[in-house]
Amino acid sequence: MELIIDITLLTFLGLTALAINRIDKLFCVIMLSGIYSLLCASLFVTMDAVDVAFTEAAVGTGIATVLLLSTIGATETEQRSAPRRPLFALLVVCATGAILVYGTMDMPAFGDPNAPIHQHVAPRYVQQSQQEVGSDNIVTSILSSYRGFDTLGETVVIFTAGLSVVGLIGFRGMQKFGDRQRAAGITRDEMEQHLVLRIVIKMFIPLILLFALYVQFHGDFGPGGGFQAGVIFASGFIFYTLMFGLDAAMRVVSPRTLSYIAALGVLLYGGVGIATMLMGGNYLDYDVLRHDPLHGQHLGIFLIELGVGTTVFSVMVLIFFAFSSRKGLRQ
Amino acid sequence: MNHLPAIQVIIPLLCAPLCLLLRWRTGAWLIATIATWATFGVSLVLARTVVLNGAITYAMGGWPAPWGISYHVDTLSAFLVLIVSGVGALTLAFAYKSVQREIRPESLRAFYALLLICLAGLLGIVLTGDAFNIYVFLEISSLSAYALIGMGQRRRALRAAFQYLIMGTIGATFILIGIGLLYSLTGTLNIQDLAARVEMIPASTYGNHTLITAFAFLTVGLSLKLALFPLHLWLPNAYTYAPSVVTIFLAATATKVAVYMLLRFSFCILGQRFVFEQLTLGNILLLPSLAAILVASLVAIFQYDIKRMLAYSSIAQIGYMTLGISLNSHAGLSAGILHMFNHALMKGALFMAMGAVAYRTGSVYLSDFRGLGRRMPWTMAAFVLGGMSLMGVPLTAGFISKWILLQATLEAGWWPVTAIILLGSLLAVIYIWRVVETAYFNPRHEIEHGTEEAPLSMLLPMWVLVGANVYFGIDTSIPLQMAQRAATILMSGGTL
Amino acid sequence: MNIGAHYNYWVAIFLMMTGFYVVITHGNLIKKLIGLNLFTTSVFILYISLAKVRGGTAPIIAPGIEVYSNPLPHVLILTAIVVGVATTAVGLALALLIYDRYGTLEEEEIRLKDDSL
Amino acid sequence: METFLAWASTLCISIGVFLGITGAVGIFRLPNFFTRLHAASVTDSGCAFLLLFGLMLQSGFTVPTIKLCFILVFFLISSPTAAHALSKTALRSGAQPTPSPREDR
Repeated sequence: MELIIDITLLTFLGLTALAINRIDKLFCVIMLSGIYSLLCASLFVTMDAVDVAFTEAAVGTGIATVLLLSTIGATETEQRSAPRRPLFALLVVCATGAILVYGTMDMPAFGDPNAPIHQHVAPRYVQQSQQEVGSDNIVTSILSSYRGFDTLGETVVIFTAGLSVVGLIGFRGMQKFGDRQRAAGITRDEMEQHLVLRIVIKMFIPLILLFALYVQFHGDFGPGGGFQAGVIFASGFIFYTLMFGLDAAMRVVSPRTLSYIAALGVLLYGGVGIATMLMGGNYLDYDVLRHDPLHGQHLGIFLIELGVGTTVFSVMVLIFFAFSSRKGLRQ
Repeated sequence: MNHLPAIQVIIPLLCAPLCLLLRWRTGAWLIATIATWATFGVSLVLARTVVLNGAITYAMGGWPAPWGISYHVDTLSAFLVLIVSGVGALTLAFAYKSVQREIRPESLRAFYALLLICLAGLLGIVLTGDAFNIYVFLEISSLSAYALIGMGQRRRALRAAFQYLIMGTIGATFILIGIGLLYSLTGTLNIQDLAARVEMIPASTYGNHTLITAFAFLTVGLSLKLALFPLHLWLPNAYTYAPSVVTIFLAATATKVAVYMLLRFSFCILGQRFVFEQLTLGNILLLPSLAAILVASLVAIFQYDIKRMLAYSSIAQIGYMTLGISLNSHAGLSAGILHMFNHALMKGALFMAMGAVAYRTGSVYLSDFRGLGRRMPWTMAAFVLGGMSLMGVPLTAGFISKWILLQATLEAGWWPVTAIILLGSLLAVIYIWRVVETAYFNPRHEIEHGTEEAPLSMLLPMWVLVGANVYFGIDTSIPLQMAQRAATILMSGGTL
Repeated sequence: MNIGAHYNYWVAIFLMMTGFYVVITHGNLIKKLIGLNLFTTSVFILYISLAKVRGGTAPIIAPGIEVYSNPLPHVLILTAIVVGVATTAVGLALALLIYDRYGTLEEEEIRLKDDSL
Repeated sequence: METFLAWASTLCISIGVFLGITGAVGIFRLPNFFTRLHAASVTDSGCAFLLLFGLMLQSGFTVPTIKLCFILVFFLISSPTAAHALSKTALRSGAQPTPSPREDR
């Protein structure tokens, strides 16, 4: 049964990828890439990677698609050039692919429980993480404790993306009210036109935010955590912006505030590390935060997940603001 | 407990958000400068500790090595950290005036924050003892580099940044594939653990297919990142159109860190025997390196944008480094590693001179250099000395590494290669001379307004680097010993 | 060596190469970024395939379950996904600015505009 | 009771899958935007509803059922809204609700 689902999903993925290559209309391509991510997420679920699936769905299908759409909204919607040097590229690609296939020859079979990858490091996580870190979700334990430093890096990557977008684009286009309103494609006339949409969105936004909080604080027990929560929280704001205009959204939270929140999130994460250092442990060693190591781990994970969540949320909204302010300039 | 390795990365990493929190723009520069100098200070202490007491291992989060991420600092990493943070500190000192002119005021804080993050990323790559952590910090440094390059004034900067983003991400993804394959073979990500387990992999007569593929992907991905000859296309544009300060910083550090990763992966994980005897990395690297030295130097001669000329010269210099690696001998490796240090010194000085010229004249075309020898005597003198180091004139730092490299090639009995190195130096003489000739012997036709020397805040860091070029050309003991010790460690598989 | 045991990897490789092909051949900057996304996402499939254990379940500890899939690749890929979206965001910001300054998103036209100066 | 629930759930899921396929075929075969939207909404409402209901029958009174309920409510609100927004925008940007002679096959 699982095999059939697997093969169907893989076939769909292949077809979607080929379609992305063929189609010239960027809108369609973006939609297809969203579908591709969703299919990937489903595939990840069949392969037991629920956390990854959750993130891929939130990021690939949600945020990436929104960003891509707001970019083509401010630029062009059609690709005008034919593929260049297709034969040469085909040669390169086939060679690379052939090397990779050659590389899989000595790999253990798919799902083989005796493969070296499942033997050395992983068993400790599976068997002892609950005693050592105290979280049911092993992925959360590894993410925030065993490999917490990677996650700090990840948070910095997101922060860097936010900084880059702000540094490159800036908010020069957000000065005038009319620009901002047009930026989100809203005129007063349209606001009245989309009454149903507005009411439904008003209804949904609190639920979305609530769900984000659930994901944030439930990461210890089920799939989810700071990153996914931040993305979902941001999507609530993006919803609001789309419907009520950039201006209204910026009155709720200004870009400056957002950049402060993002910086504070990173500082919170890094600060936890410094605190552990001052209290006599290694960097990000949560054991020392409290008398009982397990409580310490719990507190540490709570704090860093909070840092990740706030940074991701504010950077995502910030990037969206910057992109849609661009659209206002263009019109 | 010795927290130095963690502190080294944490300082720039956490000062970056601080830059953003301030409303005072000069404050951002101040924080960045203090942070980089603190980083440099820490790196000095770290290098001293490592040289005196041997390698340091630091477990992040208190989790022991294969389960958690651990930092592992040996002489090679300490040496690279010294280069990166030293250049970073001098760049920030140089930056204030230049950035004020070249970057939009509202982006200033983001600019400094990104610069700090880029520095932290590069340091993280060098210090970490975990293969996947390398990927994460590689992306931190690359992502900030794309944005920094894109902040250049001319619109071509955007194009260059985008091109770099595409090629850099392809390279990083190749590296990700390579790391994944290694992980699938061994079940671990820690570098030392990986090395021990790679050795135990049972191999058929042709070696393990997966391991060979992992090696291929890592090498191609890293070659993209270090701009090895046929994969160098992103580099000239990126260095030419980036803001002066960014060019100084990236030219002196980024490619060296990529070379470091190549060394780490091939010597400390895959093992010298596998990489050089079975897969002949030496021969694979030799041809691109020689091609880089010759072709890139030739192309440099015909450039009119001097920043672009120096960028091509960088590609040639990277060729010297990879040539040193391809020799697969202790002397060759020491030469390659020492050249990383010396190249950082000379390219730092040369690009700082470019920054100063751009500050005064607005562009760095060859025609702008007319009469500059008299108008900006100190800057041009720095350029001449840096250029001499680049050519490898005796009593400059560049001479030492080239000399050792020559000896290494002679030792290996590669006469034609020796000839090509000498030819490369000759070509360097030609392209540096073009600038010198224009600056000193080609007076401007307009009335001269006396000197328009660059401000002291720019001259000082520039001359520190020039001084280092001369000093380390005369007293070579410190870098040479460190490079030799690093080479010894690499030849023994990173176990010392 | 048996075909059924590796099909998952091979499809992932096929997807990767499709993405790689899109990046190399297409001149439209946005299409290039989408191709890049395709490429990296397919690498994620490769990693997650490596993590699967036959008969295992999602790595969330529950009573009565003995076999879990390997959680470590999941963690790595979570990080990689974030890196991917960050790269896309920076790439799109650059594309937006390129459109501002050049008036086009086609690589060839951008090159012509620069060369004509 | 058990077997009845199992059968009922199988029935619901089968009809749901059938509706899903119908919707997909409809999107390809129907002539213009509005008719296609209609086909899509068959998938959105009928198919999704029946699938979720079938799953609920299988899981009984447990936490997953509550989660499925939430999803169902979400679907019941969001998909008509999306269809509404789409059709309104299409109408405003000039699509004709009746098939034009050219499109009429």
